[in-house]
Amino acid sequence: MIGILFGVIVPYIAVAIFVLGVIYRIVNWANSAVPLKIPTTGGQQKSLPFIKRTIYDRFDSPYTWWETAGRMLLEIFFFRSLLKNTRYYLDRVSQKDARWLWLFGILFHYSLLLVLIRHSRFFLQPVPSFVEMLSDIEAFKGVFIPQVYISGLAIVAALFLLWFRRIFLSRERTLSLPSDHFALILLLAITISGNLIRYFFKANLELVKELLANLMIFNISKAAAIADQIEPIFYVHFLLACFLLAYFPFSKLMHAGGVFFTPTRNMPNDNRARRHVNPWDPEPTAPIFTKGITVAGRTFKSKKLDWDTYYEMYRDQLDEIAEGDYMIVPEEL
Amino acid sequence: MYHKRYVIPLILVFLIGFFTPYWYNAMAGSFGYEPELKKPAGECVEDAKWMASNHMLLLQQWRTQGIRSAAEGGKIYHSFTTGKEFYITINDCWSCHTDKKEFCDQCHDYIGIHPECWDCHYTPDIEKPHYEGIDGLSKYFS
Amino acid sequence: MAVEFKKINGDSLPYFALVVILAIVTAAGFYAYVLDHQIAGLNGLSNRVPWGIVNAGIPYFIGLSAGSLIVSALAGVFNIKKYKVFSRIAAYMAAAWIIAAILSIALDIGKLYHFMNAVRYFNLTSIFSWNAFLYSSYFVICSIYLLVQFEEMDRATRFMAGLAVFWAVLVHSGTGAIYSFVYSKELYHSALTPPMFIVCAITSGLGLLLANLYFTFRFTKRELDPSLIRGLALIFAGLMMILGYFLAVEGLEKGYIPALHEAVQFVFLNPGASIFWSFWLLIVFGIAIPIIIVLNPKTGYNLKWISLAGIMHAALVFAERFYLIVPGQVFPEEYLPGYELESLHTLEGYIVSYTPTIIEWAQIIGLIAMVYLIYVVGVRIFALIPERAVEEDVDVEVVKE
Amino acid sequence: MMSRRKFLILTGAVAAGAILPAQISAKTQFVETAEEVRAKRRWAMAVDVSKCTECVKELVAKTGNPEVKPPCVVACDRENNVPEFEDKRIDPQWMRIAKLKLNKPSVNPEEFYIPLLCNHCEHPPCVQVCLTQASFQRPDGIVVVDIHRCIGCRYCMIACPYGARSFNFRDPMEGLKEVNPEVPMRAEGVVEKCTFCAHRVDKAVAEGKEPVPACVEACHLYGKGALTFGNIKDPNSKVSQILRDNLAVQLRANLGTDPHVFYLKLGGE
Amino acid sequence: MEEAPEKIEIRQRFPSWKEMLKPVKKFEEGRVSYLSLPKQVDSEFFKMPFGDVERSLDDLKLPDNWKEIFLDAMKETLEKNRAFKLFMDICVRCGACADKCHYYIGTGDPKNMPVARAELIRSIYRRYFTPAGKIFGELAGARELTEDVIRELYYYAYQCSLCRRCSLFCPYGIDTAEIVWWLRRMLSRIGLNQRFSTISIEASARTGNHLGLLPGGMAGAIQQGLEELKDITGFDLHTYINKKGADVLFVAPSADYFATPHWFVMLGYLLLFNELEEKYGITITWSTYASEGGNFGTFHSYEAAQLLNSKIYKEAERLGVSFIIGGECGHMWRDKHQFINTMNLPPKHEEWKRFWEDPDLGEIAEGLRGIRFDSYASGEHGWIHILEFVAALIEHKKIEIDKSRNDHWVATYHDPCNVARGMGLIEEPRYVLRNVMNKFYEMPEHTIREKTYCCGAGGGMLADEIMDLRMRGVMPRMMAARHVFKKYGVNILLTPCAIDKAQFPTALEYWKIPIEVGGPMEMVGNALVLTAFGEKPEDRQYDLRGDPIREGSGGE
Repeated sequence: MIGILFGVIVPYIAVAIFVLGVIYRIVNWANSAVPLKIPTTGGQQKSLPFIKRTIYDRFDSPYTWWETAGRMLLEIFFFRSLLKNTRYYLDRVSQKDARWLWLFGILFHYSLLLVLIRHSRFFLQPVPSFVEMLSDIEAFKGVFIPQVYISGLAIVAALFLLWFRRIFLSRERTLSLPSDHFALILLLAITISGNLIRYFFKANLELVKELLANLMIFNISKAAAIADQIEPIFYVHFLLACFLLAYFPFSKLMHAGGVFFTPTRNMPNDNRARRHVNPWDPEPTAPIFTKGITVAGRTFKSKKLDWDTYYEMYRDQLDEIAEGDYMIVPEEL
Repeated sequence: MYHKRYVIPLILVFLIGFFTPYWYNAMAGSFGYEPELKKPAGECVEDAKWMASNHMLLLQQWRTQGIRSAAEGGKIYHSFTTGKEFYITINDCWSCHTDKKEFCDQCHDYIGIHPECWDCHYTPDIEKPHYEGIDGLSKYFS
Repeated sequence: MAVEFKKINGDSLPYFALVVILAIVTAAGFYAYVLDHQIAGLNGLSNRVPWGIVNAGIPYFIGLSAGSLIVSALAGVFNIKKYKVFSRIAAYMAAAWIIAAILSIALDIGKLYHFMNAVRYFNLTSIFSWNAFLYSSYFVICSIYLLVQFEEMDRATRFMAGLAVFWAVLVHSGTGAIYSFVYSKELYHSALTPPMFIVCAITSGLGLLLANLYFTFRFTKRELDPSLIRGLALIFAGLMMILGYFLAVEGLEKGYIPALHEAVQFVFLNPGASIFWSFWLLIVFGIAIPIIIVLNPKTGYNLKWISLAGIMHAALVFAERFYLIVPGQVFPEEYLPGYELESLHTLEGYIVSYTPTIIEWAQIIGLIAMVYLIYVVGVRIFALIPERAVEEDVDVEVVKE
Repeated sequence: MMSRRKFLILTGAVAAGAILPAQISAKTQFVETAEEVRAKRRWAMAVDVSKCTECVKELVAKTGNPEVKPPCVVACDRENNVPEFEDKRIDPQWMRIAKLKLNKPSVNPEEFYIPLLCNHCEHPPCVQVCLTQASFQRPDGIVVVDIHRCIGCRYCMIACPYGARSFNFRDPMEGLKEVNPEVPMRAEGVVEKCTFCAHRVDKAVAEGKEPVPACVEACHLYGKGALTFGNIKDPNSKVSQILRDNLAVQLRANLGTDPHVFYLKLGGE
Repeated sequence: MEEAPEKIEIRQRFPSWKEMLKPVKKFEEGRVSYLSLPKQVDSEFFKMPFGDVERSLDDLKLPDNWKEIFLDAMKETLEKNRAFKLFMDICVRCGACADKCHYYIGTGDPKNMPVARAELIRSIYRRYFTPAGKIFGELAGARELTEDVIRELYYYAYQCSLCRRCSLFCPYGIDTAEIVWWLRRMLSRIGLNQRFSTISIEASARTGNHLGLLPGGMAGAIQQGLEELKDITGFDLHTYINKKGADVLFVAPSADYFATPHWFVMLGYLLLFNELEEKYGITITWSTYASEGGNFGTFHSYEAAQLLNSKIYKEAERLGVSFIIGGECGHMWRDKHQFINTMNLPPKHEEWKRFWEDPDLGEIAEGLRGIRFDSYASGEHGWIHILEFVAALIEHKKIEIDKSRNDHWVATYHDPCNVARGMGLIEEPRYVLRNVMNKFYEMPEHTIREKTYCCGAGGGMLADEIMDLRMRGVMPRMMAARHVFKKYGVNILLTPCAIDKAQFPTALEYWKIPIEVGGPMEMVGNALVLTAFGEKPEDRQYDLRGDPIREGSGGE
């Protein structure tokens, strides 16, 4: 019974929620308009030819599609903005680098990447050689049996470091909501239980892979039979991971997808070379206020100050300027 | 939906990435593949199910005792699951598991783990002729 | 006016070119390592001479590291304010060189991925084992020392400076002991080696640092006061004399033992072997000429000449490491005194030649390039170099306090 | 089929599982402790140099090859899977023959041949210096390299006064012609040396027999019987008797390592 | 900080997350902006919803169904602006932005951290727009929308100067300015507007500029400038206003017509224009209709920004100019760079089209051939920053500069936040300054360029009633200014931003730093040799402030 429930039903539901949820979120974001081109420029714009732009400027204030893509990639793979992190001291003139957050973030995310790549051995048949190579490189092959994977330990360390930030730094403590702690605790629980399986309570990994292989081809009766044979400790890890999958699309963890959509980063700083069209005001012949805005059934309409209105209002003064042939000269004293 | 040009490929990349096992296994033609172990004859030092999960610990223990102990008592292994005693020698496992390819490699390939044991250790698959003992050396001195 | 440390801009073409060149050389070094381990016979090692120049890199880099660190700590420990301007750059170099030292161990050992065994099965009686611990802790101490400097925590800086100097002495004695405690090789066995190591470390590190400072300040177009360098150069010359003294004492002591006459002759008086050259080049170009350069009033105040002396000495200290490590292995041991022994199947009983191959040199040069890569990238990321290093500036601060 | 109850208690079995590996060793009771072994057994070898010289000279004369390998060396190589490479500089050797000549030809111009092998010192410098405790001394005195732990730093080679150790610069598999399953082959990048045929010794002890290393057996079978192996803690063993009756020389005895390969009849009868 | 005023006391508080969800009831004195009066937001030219009643923070007088209106506005915002929606969703509260905000550094108020400021509205978003917030409520960081919350939203929405410094350091580029901007828009839908910015918006909507200057007043101000220049240079200079058929339209922030450090900048403009006209025959005209470059609408809402900036392209079309030069102003350039051509249809007349097909100044005045604006080549924008323009003139040696005329100034340069982070104009001003003066020093690295600190008065924060907040917000910038003052003896702080020029004199006095404030164009004006009028480099005796030039610099 438990095997069927935890080994078959739960993962199916979790995967369904994850896939549909992520797509829903992406589509949901894509459904909102981008009214303005608002990149945050972190460097010199492309301007007159004699104004030098360094390579950093190219990525911080991109002008072309490629530079923008470069900026996004640097952001995604190296967390470049966090790398600029500094800390302000009240009692000193200078600011200091404070890149701990970047370090912990990089440590966590890259460990996670390695851990995920290593887990692909449970899904892929035959196991790709690069997966084995990566595992061998990060493990002290032959020293410990079973092999000790650095990424598996580093991810726990990084999560603890990230969590300690939230617990011990007063500013971070103020900012952190229960959901922030929850996400970290959930990840900690998954990684720690994974490490426990690895080093202390062994589970039969061959059966695990068989279970997953059967789940993939919807061979449910076989999967259920296999699921019953697997050691219970495996289900602690597996269930938590399934929960994470289901939780992912509806939490802040979705920043993984959101980072692609950030208008302040994914737009080139080429406003003067290419016009951006606001989808909900594509032909702004007149300001919206002068067309009127409707709030709670009432319409508020401002009067439009076009040249004619303006001329009517200040006719005498404008005429006086016109009399001087639109030229101002110092008054003769 | 705006920016379909970017969003749809993004969704596709996500789907392709997430469902890698499907296309990968389809390309490899290995859907539902399960390794088949050749059941060895004879009795194992530990219970088979325990061995499936824990054999690496046993082997480590086995090798440490085998190398590091000079006293014959130090070379006696007490089975964790059956309680029996075994005298440790280097090639015990091969006495029952006669085929590395059909036994060890099945699971190891399946899970993608390749321990370095056989970099040095003898396996029945090794292609070199066997040493025949001191008596066989006469050919060098005739 | 207080000393202000500032990053370099690092967006000029020469800068990027330098980074790229260093990166290529570093990569070549690591590629040489890969080749060395994949194809047998590319290095000059043998069962009789198992330690070559890659191993000599360990004491060499460690020495450069300590020399740097001690300059850095001068400001902290002895409260010499004027050297505070160099304290960050020196501590950073120290950390970079220790990485090179640890890596040269890594490149040297046969089964790199088993290195964790040294932690898991720590052997209390092995000096090498202790050194592995000392090196890694030394790196940590260097990093913390650097960190407290960045954070301008003055008391912690002084404490860490003291600790770092203490640790540097420990690390050096330890490294010297790796070789000198080997009692089975008479040319190794010596109580003078550990102290000589410390002196040699300081001179080589200091020498390279002098050149380093000169070139860094020159390329970043910042102001460097020759009188600050002059002070360091005098320390440099003094310590080189002590080093020369140590070398003389040791050589004479070895020569005094009848059993070693042959070996000593082989080492010091046999121009056919590289060992002879490594020793005498060190004495002449590595010690004598640099001392003359520094003490000669015509050249001793000139930053260019001082940095030349520094580079000469630092480069030839590598020869000293070679002279320390190789002769003991090359010259055969006497298994049974009174008998001449020749092995039928191995090289025992013969003088074995050891000539470092290009693959080994590439690894050492790659590591040096790596250190400078770390340095060049570091000055861009961290505020290491003072905006200007002028003595008056520093003095004003002393008066104020 | 797993019951619900079992699943629940297994969550509590975390503690039990954690000590699983420990349990394996905890249950192993030593019928014979290390101290007892230390008191009872110490293996040593005695070499009769005159017989050895006789044997090698005969072989050299017969084959005309000055670098001929006598039976003991061949047996050692085959028994212990010691690879053979052309290049003398990197060819691993566990046992090899050296030619000795007295410094004073006027006294004795004759050449002697002795086997060189690991001396299994009482105070082995290699064990002192090993970073990882890969080289260690068994309670019965045999010094062994645990190649699972060796990291290939070669410090032991520097420290060994007898040049007994070889480094695997190449994959030994390439230099092997035949394989002895009883002894593991070594990998590239580790150090190896003579073990006094520890596998034979252990097997013999377990069976209650007198242990004989391969070289000794071959020496008696094909050679002149110059080698004798045995337990010097046992006053009745053959080795003890020989050492009692002859003046034995240890190599580099002045270092205080107390080697346990003894050379007898050095310089003739 | 030996000389820092004693009176500033920064009280840092770190309440629990639960407390952070509770609305602040007690507002600090000197940090609350006044609410708009009916005459500002219920005027003919600027009619905002429910603007007809006079409100105070104690009595908000919200419309009956305010909750519904607010949530509707929020829903609309979520659909209309992806940035807002995304920023609601993806913040992980890492805290990287926290100490990047000058208001947080200055006040220590935890809700002034950019993340916490965004969290104020994010908690509402969670409560009403996400399932987790609906189910778990406070545990998910969600809270009910009450009148107290509205009050708090207003309080903190108007403690942000929209400088985008937080956005630079955020790993996801979350731009709190964007959130606050749209939050202010939502608040305006239930009748809550800030008085200071709506005064200017209303004036600008009515007269074309924030100060409410009528055409005659503006002409008079410029005329007075010309008179002053006559005293200084001795030449009869002139300029154009509303001139049809001019080549270029020049738009400056209206403060330049009157306010004090701004004034010298305007003199600089006038000198440059005269030299160019005399030498190359390029005519540059001012306009009374489009007399305002600044746009306080960008502090209020999308629509208000559009209302104010819609005039300029119209005027360009009417006058038939080829392109537009913009003056020294900060937020104006956020508006002119990133907003204006999206919010309006660019001009389509012939001269304009012809110029932007081949954007070479030689098309207008043969003598200027070679100065090309290819990077901005688009008939759909057409704005050039005055400093870009001057930089190009200097680079091509089209104007003669006498650097030594500025030797009595030791200058440093403050990057206005919007120009640095909303446009990327960083090197051009420096290029100009290095070329027009000898003594130019940078402030510490982390306070300049894209990392520049705000003056603490942008985004509608220049109101006098929030003086406490302003002085706290400007603190980091003042610390940096004091640093260079002590180190290099800097005596003028240059900044091409009208609001900075208004804020800094007050702030420098408050922080007791005895340096002046000015704009780069003033330095250009000082150094510019009017060769077309026959001026020699040594002729000029007085700088634009009327101080003797070579006194105390040449001799010593």
